[in-house]
Amino acid sequence: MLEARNISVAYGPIAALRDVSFSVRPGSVCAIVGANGAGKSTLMKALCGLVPLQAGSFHLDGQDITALPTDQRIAKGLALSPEGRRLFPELSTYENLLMGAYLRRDRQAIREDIDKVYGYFPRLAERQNSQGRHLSGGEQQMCAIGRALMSRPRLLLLDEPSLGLAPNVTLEVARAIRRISQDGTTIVLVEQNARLALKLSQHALVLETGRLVLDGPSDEIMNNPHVTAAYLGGHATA
Amino acid sequence: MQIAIQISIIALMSAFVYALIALGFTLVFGIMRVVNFAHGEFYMLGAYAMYVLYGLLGWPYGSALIAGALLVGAAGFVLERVLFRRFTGDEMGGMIMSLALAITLQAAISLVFTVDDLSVARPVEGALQIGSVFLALDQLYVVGVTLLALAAFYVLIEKTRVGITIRAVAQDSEVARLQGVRSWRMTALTFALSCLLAGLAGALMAPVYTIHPHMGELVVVKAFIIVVLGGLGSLPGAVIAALILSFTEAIASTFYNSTVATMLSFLIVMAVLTVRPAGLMGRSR
Amino acid sequence: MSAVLQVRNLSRAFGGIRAVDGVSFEAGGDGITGLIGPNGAGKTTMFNLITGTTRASSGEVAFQGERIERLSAPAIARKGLGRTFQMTHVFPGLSVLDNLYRAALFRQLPSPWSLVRPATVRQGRRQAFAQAEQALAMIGMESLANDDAGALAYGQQKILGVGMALTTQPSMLLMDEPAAGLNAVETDAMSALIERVHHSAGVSIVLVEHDMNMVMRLCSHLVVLVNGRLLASGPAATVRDNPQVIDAYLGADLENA
Amino acid sequence: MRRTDLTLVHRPVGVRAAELLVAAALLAWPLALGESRFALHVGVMVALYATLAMSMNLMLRIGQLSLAHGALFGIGAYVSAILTRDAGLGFVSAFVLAGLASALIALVTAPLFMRIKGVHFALLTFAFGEVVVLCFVEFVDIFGGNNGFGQIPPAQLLGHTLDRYGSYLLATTLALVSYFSLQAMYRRELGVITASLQQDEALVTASGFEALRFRVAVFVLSAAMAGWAGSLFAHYQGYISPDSFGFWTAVNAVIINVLGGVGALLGVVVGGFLLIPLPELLRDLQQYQRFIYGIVLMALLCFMPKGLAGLWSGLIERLRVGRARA
Repeated sequence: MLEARNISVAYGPIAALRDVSFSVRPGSVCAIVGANGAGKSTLMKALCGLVPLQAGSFHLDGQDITALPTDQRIAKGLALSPEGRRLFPELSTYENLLMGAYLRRDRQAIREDIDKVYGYFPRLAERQNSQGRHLSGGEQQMCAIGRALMSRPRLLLLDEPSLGLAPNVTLEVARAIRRISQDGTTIVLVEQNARLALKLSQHALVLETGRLVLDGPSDEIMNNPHVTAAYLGGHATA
Repeated sequence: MQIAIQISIIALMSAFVYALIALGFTLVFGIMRVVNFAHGEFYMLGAYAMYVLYGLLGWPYGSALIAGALLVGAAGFVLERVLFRRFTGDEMGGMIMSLALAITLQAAISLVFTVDDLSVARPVEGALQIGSVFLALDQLYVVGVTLLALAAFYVLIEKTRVGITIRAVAQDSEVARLQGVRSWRMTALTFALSCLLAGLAGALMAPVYTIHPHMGELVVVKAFIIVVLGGLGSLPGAVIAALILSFTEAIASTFYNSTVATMLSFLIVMAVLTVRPAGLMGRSR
Repeated sequence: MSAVLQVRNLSRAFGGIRAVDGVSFEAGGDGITGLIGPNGAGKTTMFNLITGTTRASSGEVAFQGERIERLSAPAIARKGLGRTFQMTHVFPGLSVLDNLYRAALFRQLPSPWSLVRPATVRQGRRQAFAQAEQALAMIGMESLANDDAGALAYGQQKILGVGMALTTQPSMLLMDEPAAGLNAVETDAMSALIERVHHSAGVSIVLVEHDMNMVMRLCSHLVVLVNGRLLASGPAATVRDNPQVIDAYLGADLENA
Repeated sequence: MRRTDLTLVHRPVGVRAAELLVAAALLAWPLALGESRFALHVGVMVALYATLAMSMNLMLRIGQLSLAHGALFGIGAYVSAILTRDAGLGFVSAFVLAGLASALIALVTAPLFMRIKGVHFALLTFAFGEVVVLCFVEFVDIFGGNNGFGQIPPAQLLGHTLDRYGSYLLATTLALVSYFSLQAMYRRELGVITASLQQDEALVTASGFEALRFRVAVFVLSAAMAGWAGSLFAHYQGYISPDSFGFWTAVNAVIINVLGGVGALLGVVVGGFLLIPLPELLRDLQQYQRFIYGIVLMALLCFMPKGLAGLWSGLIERLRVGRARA
């Protein structure tokens, strides 16, 4: 589905990602975990063409998308729910979802997909005319995920969907992510909440200061002492 | 009573015209972060387009009005590409460029049409009498057309796909790109739309007042006051502020003195800028 | 003994969101204090509140027994509370020594009035120069003194940033992610410098850092913020093994939530 | 001893001598070449607007584009005119007070104004400038309104009424003093601080520097310079009216800076030399003059964003590279 080869990104003199390679299998959920500043969000932005690559390439279904501008990558089936939600603050929930379908022209199907999003997140239906900035944190997150779904992506990128959410709301979002995955969308899930991400995913990558340090099945990584070490330090044996 | 109604019509007319101009001004600031000091010149260009098409070439009024507005919009589209796009993200550079453009456009018009006042024949003559109140028909006409244009603009911005996209780019252009929007296209479109509105206002006012190369200067100042009061980038704020300004002006200049009225509005602008830079109805980002 | 820095019930809201919510802690004295917490916990906001860059909605900050929460950022800096930044802040195009000299000069000639008195200016230049030399020695960059600061490796730029903060002769230094963006070797050099500043120069240090290996190496005390609130504080080993802290970092379990 | 950037205060003797020579030539040329009325008039205008542009340069150095400088120029002019014609003060005291009056206005407004940055500052000063000009229009008893304020006594020094050459000397002296003072300040701490503030205000503030107070002081100094230029303008012209002090006066001062390059004071003065005489020289082509002016300015913004100074340093750089290759 997605293949990243030797990705390096730098902000000026700071290397944010160094030689990261991985692949995502179709239909799976792939978790990317790691502490702050590990380069997770940079990876998402690089995938969408919002930050330039220093080296490396991305291939979507075998096709090289490295040189494409953002809008063409979206057209090829990528969609990102960005870190911090980033709803359009003065557009309504409905309009935010509509923006997600910007590249589509099939009115009827768009209408149906909005209903489908309301199916995943019933709370959004109740608030469809509220402006983005008036939604609660959880509702904003749901709307951001819904907006990303509206382009009918083949690969859905979720950047920190649990950030700043109360535990019960996190749970609601997590259940929706599981359903979206079961409905057939391939997902890359970036999370600081490692336990949650590892539970939701089949496959996981651990990033540490821009480097890929672990890559394997989620349940194995869950029990790897290196993961605890990446977060709390001191016990590292690697 | 009679005075009150006549003042109201004049105030409404200028409020709607100001609103058309201020909406474009604030839209451009919202999406491009450019304070366009040349905005008044597009109003002036609209008036001269009317002078040529309707006054000199004898086109029918309606076609001249529409063609004039479209011409000014097209000019805006080209100028955005040639002059303003290079200043994306540089507010000061864009502002200085707009000053240079204002000088150039005024001078160019002076070269072609001289600096003398010109006038355009009224499309409708006479007055409507209701009881003891006389209402000039051409003013009513302007009120009607501007109201129509404002409504069309409202529908465009609030209800259509393009309008939603324009607002989305203004609010967060990076995330708009993530939805597949090519934001430079929206920027060009917005600038053209803003110029079109100013041109339409100028074309409408051409028969009402005399036209001259500096007519845009005063108008851009009004737009500026309205936009600061309403909040830079805020559309409903601009309409409300336009109404407040026009009525205050009409009342103050009838009963007091227009200089004092203008001074007062600038003092309010200063107070708003120091206390709430985001404007009365805007929010700080 | 009263701590060098005391934060009591400090709060700050942006819009409706409480970035820092009723946090109290103390720092200073023996040992380095680490301020840790996941992304968005309010650590940088906390630094901005203490240094006067952002005004607190409510609460108190006392530095060396004196209330400072109403003072302006430069006034607080002149009291001896210095800071370093997450991203590098150096003047590219100037030499390493000139960078240090500038920072020292701002401290020596802090107001327009000091700039118009020739005698003050002369004395300020002399002292600034002496302090720049001193800081240069402390950060061990004597051999790079004439190099362009913008051309230094990123790690060296960050070390220079610490030197610039030292020229203001702080009694306490707040360091915002000194290891962010550094590689392992550079992180070691930074850790060594921080220890030197603390132990030899006697500067109290509060550290925000995500590199937990570095935090555990340097800090004797930890303060943990989560969602703007104080989750735990105390000796580093105790805090680290606190199950709540581990949860905050690894995230609550899906099944247990 | 290691070099720091402040050891650069002493420039080569040759450069300083050349500067003094040019300054002397500027003051003395009419003695050698004869007093051309036209040239002296242009000279006075260049000197006064160059001073105004230099006062604008101070503001641009701290990153704040002020559109109030036309008004501050006007305050100096009106205060000086009123004090001499109506209050019977001598020229010298009126001149001094005129600068102080503008400075005082700046001092009162600055604590509020200088908190506002970027475009909002430009808009705020624009509104302020308009209010000041409207005051000149409205309060007819004091300022003469739109009819203007006439019969301003010409400048007098040591009991002598200045003739045209005297006015030229005075205006040029003001410009030269402004130039050399600013040059000296920019080469010392003031320059270091303005440059640092532009690059990294957070760092400067974290070092304990009172950035806000510094900005206030710069605004006050800049206003005083504008006020003094305004005073000489009033006494030279003998008649002033509100439209000399509006928005476009401030814009012209900005444009001279854009042409010259904000980073180089000499460029600003040269910019004044190029722009101010244009209207006088192109009098026969008056209708084309503003058009050419606008076109040139737009081209400048597009292709030469660093102004003449940038062109100059780019040229030197290219020569250097060329020589290195050869």
